[in-house]
Amino acid sequence: MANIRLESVSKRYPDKVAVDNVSFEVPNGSFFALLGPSGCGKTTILRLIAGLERPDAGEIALGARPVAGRGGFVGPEHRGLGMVFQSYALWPHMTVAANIDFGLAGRGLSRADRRRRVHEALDLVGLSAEGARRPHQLSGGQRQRVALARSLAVRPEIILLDEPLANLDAHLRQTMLAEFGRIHAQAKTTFVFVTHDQNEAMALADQVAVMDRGRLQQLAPPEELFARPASPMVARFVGQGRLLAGDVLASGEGTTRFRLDNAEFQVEGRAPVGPGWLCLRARDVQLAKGGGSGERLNGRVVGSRFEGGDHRLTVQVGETGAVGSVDVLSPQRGTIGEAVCLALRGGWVLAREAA
Amino acid sequence: MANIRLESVSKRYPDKVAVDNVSFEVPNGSFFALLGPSGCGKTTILRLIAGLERPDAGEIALGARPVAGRGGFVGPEHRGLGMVFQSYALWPHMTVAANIDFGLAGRGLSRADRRRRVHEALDLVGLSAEGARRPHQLSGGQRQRVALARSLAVRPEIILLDEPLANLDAHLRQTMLAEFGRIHAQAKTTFVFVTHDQNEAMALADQVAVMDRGRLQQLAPPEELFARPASPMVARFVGQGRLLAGDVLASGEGTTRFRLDNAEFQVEGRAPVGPGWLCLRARDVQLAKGGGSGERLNGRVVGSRFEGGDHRLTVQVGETGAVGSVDVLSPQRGTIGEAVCLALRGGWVLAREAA
Amino acid sequence: ASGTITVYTSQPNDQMAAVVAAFNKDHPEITVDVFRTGTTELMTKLEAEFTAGSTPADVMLIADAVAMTKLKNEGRLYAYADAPTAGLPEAVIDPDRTFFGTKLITTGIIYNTNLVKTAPVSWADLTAPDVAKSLIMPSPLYSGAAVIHVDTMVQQPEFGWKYYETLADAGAVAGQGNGTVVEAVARGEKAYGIIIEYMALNAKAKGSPVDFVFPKEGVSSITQPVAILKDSDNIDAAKVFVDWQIGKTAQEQSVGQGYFPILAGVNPPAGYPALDSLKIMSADPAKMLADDAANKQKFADLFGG
Amino acid sequence: MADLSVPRVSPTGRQRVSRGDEPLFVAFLALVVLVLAVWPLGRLFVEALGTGEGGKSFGLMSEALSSRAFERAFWNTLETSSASVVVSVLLGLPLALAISLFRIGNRVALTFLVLSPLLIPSQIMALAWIELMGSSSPLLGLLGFAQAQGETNPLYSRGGIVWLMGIEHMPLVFLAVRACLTTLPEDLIEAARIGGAGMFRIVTGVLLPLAVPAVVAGASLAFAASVGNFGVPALLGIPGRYPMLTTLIYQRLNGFGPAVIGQVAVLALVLVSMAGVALGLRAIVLRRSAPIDRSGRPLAPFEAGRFHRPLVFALWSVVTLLSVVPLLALLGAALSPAVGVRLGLDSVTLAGFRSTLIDSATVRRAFANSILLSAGAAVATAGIAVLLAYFGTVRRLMVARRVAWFAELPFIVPGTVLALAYILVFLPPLPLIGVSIYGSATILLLAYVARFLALAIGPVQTALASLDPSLDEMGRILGARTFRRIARLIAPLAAPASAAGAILVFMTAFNELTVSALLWSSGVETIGVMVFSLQYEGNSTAAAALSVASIGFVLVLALLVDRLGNRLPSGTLPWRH
Ligand SMILES: Nc1ncnc2c1ncn2[C@@H]1O[C@H](COP(=O)(O)OP(=O)(O)OP(=O)(O)O)[C@@H](O)[C@H]1O
Ligand SMILES: Nc1ncnc2c1ncn2[C@@H]1O[C@H](COP(=O)(O)OP(=O)(O)OP(=O)(O)O)[C@@H](O)[C@H]1O
Ligand SMILES: [Mg+2]
Ligand SMILES: [Mg+2]
Repeated sequence: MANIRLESVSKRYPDKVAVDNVSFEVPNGSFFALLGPSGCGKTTILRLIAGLERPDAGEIALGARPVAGRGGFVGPEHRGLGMVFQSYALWPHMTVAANIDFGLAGRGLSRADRRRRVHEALDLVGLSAEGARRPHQLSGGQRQRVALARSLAVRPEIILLDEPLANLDAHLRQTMLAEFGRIHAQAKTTFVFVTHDQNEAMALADQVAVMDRGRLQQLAPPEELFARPASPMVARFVGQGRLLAGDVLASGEGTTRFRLDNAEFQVEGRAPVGPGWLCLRARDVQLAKGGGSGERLNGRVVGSRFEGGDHRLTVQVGETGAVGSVDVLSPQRGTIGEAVCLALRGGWVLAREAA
Repeated sequence: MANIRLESVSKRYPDKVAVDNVSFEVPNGSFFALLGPSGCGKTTILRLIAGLERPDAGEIALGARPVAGRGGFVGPEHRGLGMVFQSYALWPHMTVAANIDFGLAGRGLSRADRRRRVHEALDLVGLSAEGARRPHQLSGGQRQRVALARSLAVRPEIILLDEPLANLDAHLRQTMLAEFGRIHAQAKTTFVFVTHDQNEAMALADQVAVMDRGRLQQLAPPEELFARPASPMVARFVGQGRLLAGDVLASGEGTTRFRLDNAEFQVEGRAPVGPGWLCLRARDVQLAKGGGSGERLNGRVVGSRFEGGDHRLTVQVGETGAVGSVDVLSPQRGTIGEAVCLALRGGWVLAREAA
Repeated sequence: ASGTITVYTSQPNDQMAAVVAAFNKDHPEITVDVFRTGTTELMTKLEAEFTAGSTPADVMLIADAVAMTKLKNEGRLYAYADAPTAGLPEAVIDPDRTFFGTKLITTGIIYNTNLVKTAPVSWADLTAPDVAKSLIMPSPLYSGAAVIHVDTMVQQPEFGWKYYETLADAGAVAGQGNGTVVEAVARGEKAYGIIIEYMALNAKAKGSPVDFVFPKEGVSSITQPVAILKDSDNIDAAKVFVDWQIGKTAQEQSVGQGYFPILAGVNPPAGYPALDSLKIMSADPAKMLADDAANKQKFADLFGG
Repeated sequence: MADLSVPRVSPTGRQRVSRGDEPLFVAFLALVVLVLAVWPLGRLFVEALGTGEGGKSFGLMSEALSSRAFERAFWNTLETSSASVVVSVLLGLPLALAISLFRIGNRVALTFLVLSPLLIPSQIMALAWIELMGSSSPLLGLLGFAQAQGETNPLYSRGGIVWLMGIEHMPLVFLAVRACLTTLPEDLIEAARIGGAGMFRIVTGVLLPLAVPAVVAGASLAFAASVGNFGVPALLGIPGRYPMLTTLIYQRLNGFGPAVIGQVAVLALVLVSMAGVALGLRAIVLRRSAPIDRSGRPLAPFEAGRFHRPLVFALWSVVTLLSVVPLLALLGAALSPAVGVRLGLDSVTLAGFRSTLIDSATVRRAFANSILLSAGAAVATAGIAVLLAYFGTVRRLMVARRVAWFAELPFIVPGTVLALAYILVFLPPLPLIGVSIYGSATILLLAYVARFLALAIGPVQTALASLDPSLDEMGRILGARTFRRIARLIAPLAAPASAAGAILVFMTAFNELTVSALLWSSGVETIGVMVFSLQYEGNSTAAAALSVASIGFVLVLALLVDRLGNRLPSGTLPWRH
């Protein structure tokens, strides 16, 4: 019953349009991620859903109930949501346990039930020992976990999470993600989830909405987003894609013939004949022995960096740098300036507005 | 001249030992990462270096100058450092530009110079348009960037950064990391860098100090940390390593014979004969077609999650779960319960205290 | 004589300003600085100044002869033997010539003309329960004039402390100074008050619904003495001021301000009874001084203030 | 950072000393407080230790403390002051909450009226209430509660004293709470709303607890002010035969004689220890208050929705009762030809105004003096308060906390006592300089600063106690010296609180009576003294006219400052958002 619907919602600040005519629907019990660069309006959308901001235009509905727009406005206290603030917003005068307990009061729970729930929530985030402390006595990540526990404890139908894992280490992040999954599976809670971290979004979400400068760029399941980005922005943002400028020579049936720096390739994509981008992730290319032609690219190493046990080399394609550069993984550290040859294993072609 | 030296430094809070007898040295002009789970004492160490806390025991020196310990105490205003706080600590009553300018005053810079530097710093973090705003008008990530710009603008010899990138998206993160690298290379600034994100630490640091519960666990360059973790904690924390319990049968010359769930392997490691851990990262294993023996492991898929274009399957090794589980990457989504066979490509053996 | 003298006084500001102006018309060479406040504060300030070493005051002009006598006994006052006292009644002059009365202020009864049908004529009328219940008086703890009045009343055989006990039992209250009394009565909050005459008559003249009675048993009288402090660093100028105060000009001016004059040959203000038709209750100054502390204590015990 | 060739900045300063210039600042503050408070009061208290009539050591003390009168006054003072603090909190806290939390019109007018009890002299306030409660009360008459003619007014009682002191000190609580609320970050409220909390729970569960330190700070000031209040006990307590310590002190002063100062000093010591307990309590609460990250969006007022009308109605009713009625009474008195004359169109006169404002050069001078002295005291106390609070609560220097404690003493003793102490030490020429400031405006200024430091320190300490320390730490990291950090970081962050303090000081000093009564001299008359003199002489029309003029004057001043409001850090002016 509690799906979320935004219709042509806009929100302006005096000197900035934070959300620009955004429409989407979050299905019931889904796991929905809002992904985008810093300042693109993710927090603002979350605040609009929560009822902490009123839209300047458009409508918002929760389930069948319009909560903002023409039909009046329902305040956050009547929307029955949970929310984790980016700033945590812990009450400094309360202990950790009291912070969590606050939302449980007035819900007809017995005292013992409340205590148990607080306890469970603390356990969940690994802070059982810190219940009696006050927020200023906690480390940054611990504070974030308290904020998380506070909103999970009330078990709302919709939980809004604003960068809930930004200050947590990989291990805790896994634990929390798993816990979200569990809650989601058990209670069919709808999760709306703001993040700038595409891995986080991809790992868990059914649907990912990619935003840029207040606009919705693409709304798709993670795999599609990854494999078939709808715009250059999405291609760049998701999976650290690199874009190479070239030309689409022929197009049809989800595949294109693409010319890049004197070489031609058959690559998946949906773009008309004309200028085009070839989007390549590190996993789409491989170092190939020896120079060559056909499905090969020549380039020069311009950067190298250790990552996840491999070295990520940045390779400038072509001689001039006009085409662009791509990343490739290599077991060895790269030498800057070294000439390399890359073999293509995948890729995605997008239309390019001629410069 | 500005290397940093900690000698047996401890810091206690009334009910907690936050830093426990930690010693290390940060060489001049190096890029030093403090890595560890939430609450392990990273921020506290940074505050000790900055002079915001006094150690309860031990000594700290910056360059040749003792700054804390027996020889008195030098306040933060005389240590000449830069710092980015985990909580940003932006001054709410000043505009973004004024926040950055504050540290530049009183350093003999001309008004024009100061303006230029503020401008450059804003440019750097992509906030040129927001100089006249106040912190509460910024998004979370934008605030973090202001904090970053503020400490970079003064160009100190040592910069302490507390989770400086936690709220930035991958793209900005790359930009900032590259900028750190550039400043570091040009000005030989010493960077000390707190993070819970091993990728961040690995990508940039010369040296990584891994902490756990106030103690220093291992201090090593990233590659060594990854390849040869000194303790099970480090193995788990770095590169999402999974540990499988088994026995070291023979050991010598950096390689061991290891028995695991009825199979025996030759694996790198430095552990005496006896109980041992086999540490495996996703990149150390591969799905192998068909069951088998020798350098193979049999298991069962217990989880699957989309990550970076691949699916990361969690596989329980053996029948009972007593041995442990490992992650493996697969191009296809895994089916829970499916039996799989894994081939080993690497790994590392550690001593295990018998349970 | 020239220079500056500082006068400590409890006389109202605007009156004092007029006095200084008139004085300067005759003696432009002398600058007069005035410090005005209630008698109690004045004496406190003086005491603190003595403790600290010295006082800037040269001349005292206060209502409370008891306080003045105390100062004299402490040796603070200058004996001005050759003061021009001709025409002054001996009763207002200190035998040691340290202070001299400057005018006569009497204390009588004020009542609210809206509330009171039959005006009281005597002190005894105030003891009627209905009257006493609605009576207010100034407290000797705040007002120098009230000190003299209470000390005088208790010396009268027909009144004594019994008189005050009766009042207190019936519900009469004490305010602070005379100002509180006229305020309370004029507003109709209290129907009767004990007060110095000029304040009541001034209020009546301005239109307040009050009237004043000189009780038939007599009135207490205050002489508003002036004195020179021994430590004064400008005794000569101070003498000029004192001379002027007890001279004709000053006396005529104070009549204009609503005071009975003290100098023979100066007529009382219009509407005031002739001075010799007034019965003034006598009181022994020495006894007043001796009993002063005890009287204040007793009053405080009765009226709480 | 495109260009790294610009010479890099090296660490500032070369000292090995940790504290840098802090000891200098603290020493300076200690000196200021020593001269302003410790030395004069200490000198006075030495008198208290003198021998009594019996010649025993501490004889004075035991004599003064063993009397029945003392015991009665002591308990009365304790009871009445505590009860009046309750009244102040019950009035000031809801007013502050309502005006801070809800979007309502006429905020400036409301705030000014709420603060006006500071400006209306006690006696005027008392008279207005006496009228209101008395036999001819128009209000009670309407309700049918009016008393029979000639009955003793119920205000002449303990209850009356409690009520009036409660009103008089309500602004202390109001301003402290308001300064705290305006800077609270909004997300704390939002989190509660998300949690489903309604207005009531938000107020009781989040706002009130967060405001507790401010309430305690305001209440402890109100307590100290009540304990040392002379005006109300004198006006109501004397006719009501209800002695308090301050009136007892006055009685003792009246005894006049060498031992008087000692006796008074003993009683003053008692007052100091009473208020000292309250201040100690406050210190404990402050120490427990948690730092608040205020970098988020500050609290914006809510729409009250369907409660808007009742709220506005309630607010204006309270303010009318507390401020408008007394003001009208005052205005009525100022316009009538003489006390007790029924005011009608035909009897209205501006004579009172003419005689005080136009005819008297002294009054005009008193205006100028009062403005300069109060403004000077307001600025000086706010400055000292910021310094003391910074070193005490942010830097946590023990010495600074001690110094702050001493700085509050002059507020607790009755004004007369402070003035006595000042005469004792400042009459002789000052050491080193050889000049005496006695009889000049300087001594009044010093006395005002000393007397009202407590008013300024309280709110600032509360604000800084909840300041996120990293804001100052960041300044230190960037190498900013103490002075610069205070000027650029701490002072603006504490601006709402220090402005609240400065406003309190200005308004209170403008009407100050008891200290000025002994310390003014010709040429440096003050408004408070003038009003009181006029009243004392029975010229209450003129007194009222002067009061009205001074209130009008402060109002104009407030409006002028409001014009500057845009340039001040947000939340500085208590009537703005
Ligand atoms: N003021 C304090 N009082 C008591 N305990 C504290 C205080 N500050 C920190 N701690 C505790 O000290 C430990 C170390 O804190 P620290 O802030 O250094 O952690 P951290 O490694 O930075 O963690 P995170 O990644 O979560 O920020 C934590 O367990 C924390 O709860
Ligand atoms: N109160 C405000 N006044 C003016 N502009 C604002 C205000 N709050 C936010 N903005 C602007 O609106 C834009 C969107 O802000 P929002 O907080 O939604 O970003 P975000 O996507 O959550 O970013 P981040 O990942 O950095 O938190 C930003 O550019 C921000 O500067
Ligand atoms: Mg955000
Ligand atoms: Mg931390």
